[in-house]
Amino acid sequence: MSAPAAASVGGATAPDPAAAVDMSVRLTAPAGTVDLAAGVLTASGCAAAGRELDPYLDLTTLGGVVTKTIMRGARSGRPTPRMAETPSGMLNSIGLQGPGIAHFLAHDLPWVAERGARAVVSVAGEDVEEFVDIARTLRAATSDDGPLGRPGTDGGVLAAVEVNISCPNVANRGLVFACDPGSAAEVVAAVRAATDPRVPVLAKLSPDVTDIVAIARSVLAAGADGLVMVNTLLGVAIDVDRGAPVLSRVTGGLSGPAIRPVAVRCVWQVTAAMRAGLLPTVPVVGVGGVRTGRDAAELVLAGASAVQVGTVTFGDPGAPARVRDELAAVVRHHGLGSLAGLVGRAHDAVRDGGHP
Amino acid sequence: MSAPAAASVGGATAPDPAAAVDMSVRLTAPAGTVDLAAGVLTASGCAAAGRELDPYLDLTTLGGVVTKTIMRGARSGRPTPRMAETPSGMLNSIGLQGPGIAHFLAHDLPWVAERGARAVVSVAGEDVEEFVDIARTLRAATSDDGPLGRPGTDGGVLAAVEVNISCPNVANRGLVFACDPGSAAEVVAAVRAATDPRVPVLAKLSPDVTDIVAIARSVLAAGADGLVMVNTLLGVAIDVDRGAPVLSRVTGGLSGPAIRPVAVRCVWQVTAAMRAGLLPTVPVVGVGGVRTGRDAAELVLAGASAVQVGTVTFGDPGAPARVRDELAAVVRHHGLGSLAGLVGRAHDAVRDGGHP
Amino acid sequence: MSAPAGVLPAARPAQVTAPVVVADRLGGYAHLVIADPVLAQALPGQFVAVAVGDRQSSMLLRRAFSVHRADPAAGTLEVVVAAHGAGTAWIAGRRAGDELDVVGPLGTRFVLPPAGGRVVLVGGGYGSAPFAWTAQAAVAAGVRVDAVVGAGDADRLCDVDGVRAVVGAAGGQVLVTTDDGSAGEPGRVTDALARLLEEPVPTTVAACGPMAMLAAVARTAAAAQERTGAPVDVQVAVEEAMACGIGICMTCVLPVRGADGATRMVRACTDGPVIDAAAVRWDCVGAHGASVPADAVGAPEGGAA
Amino acid sequence: MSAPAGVLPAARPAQVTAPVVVADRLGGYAHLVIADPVLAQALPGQFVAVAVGDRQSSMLLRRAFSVHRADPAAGTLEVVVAAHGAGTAWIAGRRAGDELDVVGPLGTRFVLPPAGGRVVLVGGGYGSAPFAWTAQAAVAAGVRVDAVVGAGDADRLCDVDGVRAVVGAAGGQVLVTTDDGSAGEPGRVTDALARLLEEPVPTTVAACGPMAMLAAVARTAAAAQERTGAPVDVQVAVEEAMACGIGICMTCVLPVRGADGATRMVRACTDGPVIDAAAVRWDCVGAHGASVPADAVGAPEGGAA
Ligand SMILES: Cc1cc2nc3c(=O)[nH]c(=O)nc-3n(C[C@H](O)[C@H](O)[C@H](O)COP(=O)(O)OP(=O)(O)OC[C@H]3O[C@@H](n4cnc5c(N)ncnc54)[C@H](O)[C@@H]3O)c2cc1C
Ligand SMILES: Cc1cc2nc3c(=O)[nH]c(=O)nc-3n(C[C@H](O)[C@H](O)[C@H](O)COP(=O)(O)OP(=O)(O)OC[C@H]3O[C@@H](n4cnc5c(N)ncnc54)[C@H](O)[C@@H]3O)c2cc1C
Ligand SMILES: Cc1cc2nc3c(=O)[nH]c(=O)nc-3n(C[C@H](O)[C@H](O)[C@H](O)COP(=O)(O)O)c2cc1C
Ligand SMILES: Cc1cc2nc3c(=O)[nH]c(=O)nc-3n(C[C@H](O)[C@H](O)[C@H](O)COP(=O)(O)O)c2cc1C
Ligand code: FES
Ligand code: FES
Repeated sequence: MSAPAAASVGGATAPDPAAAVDMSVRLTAPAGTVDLAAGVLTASGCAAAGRELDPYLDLTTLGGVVTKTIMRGARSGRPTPRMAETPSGMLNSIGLQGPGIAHFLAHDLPWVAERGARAVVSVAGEDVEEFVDIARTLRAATSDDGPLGRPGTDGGVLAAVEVNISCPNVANRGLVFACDPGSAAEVVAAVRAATDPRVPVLAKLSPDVTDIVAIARSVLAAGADGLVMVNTLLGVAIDVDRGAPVLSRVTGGLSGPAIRPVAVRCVWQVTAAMRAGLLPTVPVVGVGGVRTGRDAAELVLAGASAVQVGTVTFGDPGAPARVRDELAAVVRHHGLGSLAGLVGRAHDAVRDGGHP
Repeated sequence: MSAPAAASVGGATAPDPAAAVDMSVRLTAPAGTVDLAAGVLTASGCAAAGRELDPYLDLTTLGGVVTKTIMRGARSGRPTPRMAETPSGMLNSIGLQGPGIAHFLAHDLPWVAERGARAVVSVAGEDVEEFVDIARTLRAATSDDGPLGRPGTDGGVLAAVEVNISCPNVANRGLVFACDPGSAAEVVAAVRAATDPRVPVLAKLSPDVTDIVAIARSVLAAGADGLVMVNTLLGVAIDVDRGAPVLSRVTGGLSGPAIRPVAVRCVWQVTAAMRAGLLPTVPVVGVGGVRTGRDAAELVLAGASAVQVGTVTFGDPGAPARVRDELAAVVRHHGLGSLAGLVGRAHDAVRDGGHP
Repeated sequence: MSAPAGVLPAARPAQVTAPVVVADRLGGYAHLVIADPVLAQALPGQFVAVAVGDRQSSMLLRRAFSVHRADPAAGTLEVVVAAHGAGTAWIAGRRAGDELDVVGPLGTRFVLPPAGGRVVLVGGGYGSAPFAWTAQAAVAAGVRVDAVVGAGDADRLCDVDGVRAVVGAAGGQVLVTTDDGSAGEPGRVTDALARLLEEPVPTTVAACGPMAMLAAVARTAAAAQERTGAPVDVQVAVEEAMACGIGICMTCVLPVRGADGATRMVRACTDGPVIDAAAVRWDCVGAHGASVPADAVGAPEGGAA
Repeated sequence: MSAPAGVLPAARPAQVTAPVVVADRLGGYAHLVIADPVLAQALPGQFVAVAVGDRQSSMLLRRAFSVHRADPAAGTLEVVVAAHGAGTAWIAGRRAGDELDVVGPLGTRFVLPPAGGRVVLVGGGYGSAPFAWTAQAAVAAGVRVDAVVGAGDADRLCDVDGVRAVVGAAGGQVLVTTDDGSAGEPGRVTDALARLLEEPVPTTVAACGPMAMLAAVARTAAAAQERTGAPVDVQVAVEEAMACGIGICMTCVLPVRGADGATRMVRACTDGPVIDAAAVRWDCVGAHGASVPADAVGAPEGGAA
């Protein structure tokens, strides 16, 4: 683990409540390691590329900004309505609107670099070629002598690549990569091969599968350096007055605190399999319904090395930084000096018979 | 459809707000039809066998009491804690505690009959033989000349059998029937064969699968007369103070309004497949997160012919009857005279281009 | 348990929307007086279940509270609330004039000995909430009353003055204990209880508090009975996490031996909260939940589900 | 749009917890005065996003409200709230002394013509909320003001008196319309607007209300311009369902032509809410949402995603 994050980043005037706790997290790539300042990040699609959140929190106190999933070309996304509020959650159906990788590299990533923050770039494609294309373009833009600094190891802006194989909104003949172990593996292997070996490649999984451990196994075999769990659950809301679906394209992704128990379960199952030696052990990033530091701690205690804060940011733009501080307080409350010490403790409690 | 339900049941002193609306729903069995007084029922495991709810609502105004899933012998269930409250939901891990089919037939079902209400009996087993055994015992106890009256068609207490193939709590070498099309079909076929042909057999599905339409297809091919969707989602909650899972056996079933968008989605997908001719058309009973009549209407507009009210009953024991009245008000608001008229309307809206 | 002479049978429970007519403090606790004629029929030992927030609340489940006092003549029911998590914090924050959605009266009640008998009331933390009222009923029924009121610290003692007023006036003893000695004598309620049970007279102990305390009370009573030869009947009001409070969810169970000697997982909300301590399988009741005894009816082979 | 002379640049938005200092009614609407120095910097046309409930709320998303009035000297910001669904009902129910979690000031603002110019304000329902204040700014800047205030019925008219007080005092006209004729003249705001645009002078129309009204205002203005030959510049404050209000979720988009002539799905919360009506692709904006024009940048082949 790197030096205590709180000491080395940020310039807050108030005393940093996380000061005494090492909140950092280490990711590993085939040819290097990446230390993130804190095990709390934004979630893809819930922070744009960081800039809009700048008035509300200090991005440099986070492990990184996970960018809205970027594709090769510009995409208009879906018609509106694209959202529906649901109990303790929401549905979204954006359709991966975005400016395309070139615009992103020219305008968005440089801002993150200039701000002194890190980025985890989320990528997707409609076919394997598109994934590879984006990964190559990203690699070229973040070469050692490029304006965006050395990727990975040396603290350049690019901290990791997140492979979004689980977005239920992508129209791929009705199929989603993440629901099939074979195509999930194919995409991850291709992106891993096309990415700088010093940059970790994380595979983001969908909870909408019968057996998430099987999907995890296949993407790990394909070379994923870490897992991100979970993406949204597929859902539908009906406008009762109109007698029609709320969302323009009927289905959307369910997110928010409503789904947290599902996210914690996925993290639990996959890290239990790692502990049982059934899967190779890699860092797991937990995401789904984190509203408070205690929520984040649920994911960490269940086995996640880091967490992302998504939907809650819409209602509370300062949430990711607040969650980081609150999570640090939980770490301290457990008498620990580092976030790493909290990871997976609930498994130990069960093993040690910490149950009636 | 049968005569308006509200006119024929109940003896409330206040004017029945559902009076003008036909809330009934018809189920079909291989050798008969069953008309339920209303398309609103309790949900299995959320109403015991009805008696405890008697102080809070008039059970005869409902389509029926769906009983806690009953197994062959007595079961002690799991250690406690068995519950965790989650945002707009809860986890439960009861482990199918129950007195066994003999006690149920001697003490519980007669009470429902005496009260003048109907029962949908939920059954489960650890293997196909146990399912068949219970179905046979139930058939024997509800023979034409038995004390519980003629089953099915003639208005006896037994309105239908619900096959719980989807309970994630049953320890069946870690597998759940509902997650595998083959074993799901095997169980449904066996229960259908062992059940009085005048009694509809409904298969209750789990949302924790990659392709719910595939599961629906296999249980319909196996002879299910209707589908019930959905059972709980598998979830985990961690007690952050103790650093251990809240539930004694770690995982539990997530229910409540939090999961409603998933339930609506499952109903939508399966009834869309029926409308497209990809599945035979049978009644679908929607369950998951119904708190109000508008919530129930979401499931109905998405294609459900009836709904069940589960978790919300814990916090609001009068909820099933209230939801029935509120749903009737929605039906009226749409200018319709019967619940049946509302079924699946949101599909029509999409087909008719009721979208931007 | 059947109702002793002079005690009304338990009222049929109802779900009511009832106004809070008084909202103040009772020591470290919030104290709410709720006006409703059905709730006002509650008997000592019973509880009510209170909904949190409105129909948009993210907290779906009710919170259970022992009845602090019910007055059928005044048409009121009172509860004492410790703001613990988010739900109890919301309930504790109600003000006079607010309305609450309450289900009750629920569960079993304390069964007092006949006139001339003796009862010792033992309350830990908010567990002593019902005991000033219970003592009143006992005194009125010609039952002799002593009491132990304990807590972790002085702040968590509940209604010592109320209990003292009734029990003291009737000539009984009220012993106060705190774990940290910040009020009363330092130590556990069981230390004080043991002293009260030195007297060799048939005694009913009515206890309410955390599970670990209830188990210790049962042990202390059994030891006293052994020592003095005088029978000590212990009734405990148990506190199990409850999702429904009305018997439909099966979350609140604990292992209890029945009349037939067989152990079953019974519902604390309908077969309790007041249960005969001798019937409880304390060997399988822990601080964070209860396990299923291997010999329980329907226990999985091997003993662990 | 760049700030005209004399108008402050938009303040950097902040997330604040601020007290409600006045909670009363403005006709059929709730009216809240919130005290906060950052919010008080808001400019006409901008909006604020208000959180619903506390951290246990089941409603995660903020509700957007146009700024009714902001007063940097007093340090206050005012909103006018129609209790529509559960979230706005909660907000409308706040009382003086309660605190609100507010993000703002957000979005673009109305750009008034230079001194000597003319503006016509057109508000439908609560859409007229910002217009008494906007009119004040215009009058102060030497701009001539007329206004149309409309609604479905009398109950939904918003702040007619406030608009009248300012516009009337400055010698401008205020026309009131209701669909059902229950107040003012029967008919649509556009009927009245058409009359105000008969005068052949360059005019800026600032409009706020439902999407269908805004589209009709744009059409009416275009027709008037054609008829009179005098340029009519229309700025509309659009209302799209918003999950975040700050530009991070991409739910609030609508199709707008850019300076390069290409149509993009732009965010109503950051590129709006005040948008040049001539740039909006009204052909793809409906009552329940906006579709993606087939010629939009990044539109799926075939035109439908
Ligand atoms: C029969 C009975 C009588 C009680 N009497 C009182 C009383 O007089 N005064 C008082 O302050 N408290 C009393 N309690 C405890 C009180 O019900 C819990 O503290 C409360 O439910 C916890 O809710 P929360 O919102 O603070 O915590 P949370 O942790 O948010 O509760 C989450 C969920 O777990 C359940 N739960 C958690 N802890 C408990 C618990 N200890 N008992 C039951 N359910 C629990 C809640 O009902 C809720 O569904 C009693 C409990 C029972 C069962
Ligand atoms: C820029 C802007 C300015 C507005 N100004 C005002 C105002 O001054 N006064 C006023 O009363 N209302 C105003 N509204 C509308 C107000 O935001 C919605 O009525 C409100 O969000 C609906 O919330 P609800 O809880 O009533 O309904 P719900 O249906 O419960 O809302 C559910 C979700 O959908 C979103 N949503 C639903 N309808 C709308 C809508 N019309 N606009 C935006 N989001 C919506 C909500 O934000 C919420 O996230 C404005 C909206 C926008 C976008
Ligand atoms: C509006 C919205 C847009 C999202 N867009 C993306 C995306 O582009 N790529 C992706 O991998 N996940 C996307 N997600 C999923 C989130 O990153 C996250 O996995 C999910 O919302 C669960 O976390 P939460 O409950 O904290 O939001 C999106 C979620 C929301 C709500
Ligand atoms: C405590 C509890 C016990 C349950 N027991 C059963 C059961 O025995 N059999 C079954 O088929 N479903 C059971 N369920 C699932 C419900 O019937 C229902 O499918 C699910 O909870 C979703 O509906 P809801 O959100 O309305 O509760 C149970 C649910 C809960 C909360
Ligand atoms: S709390 Fe539901 S059965 Fe006891
Ligand atoms: S509301 Fe989120 S981007 Fe506009």
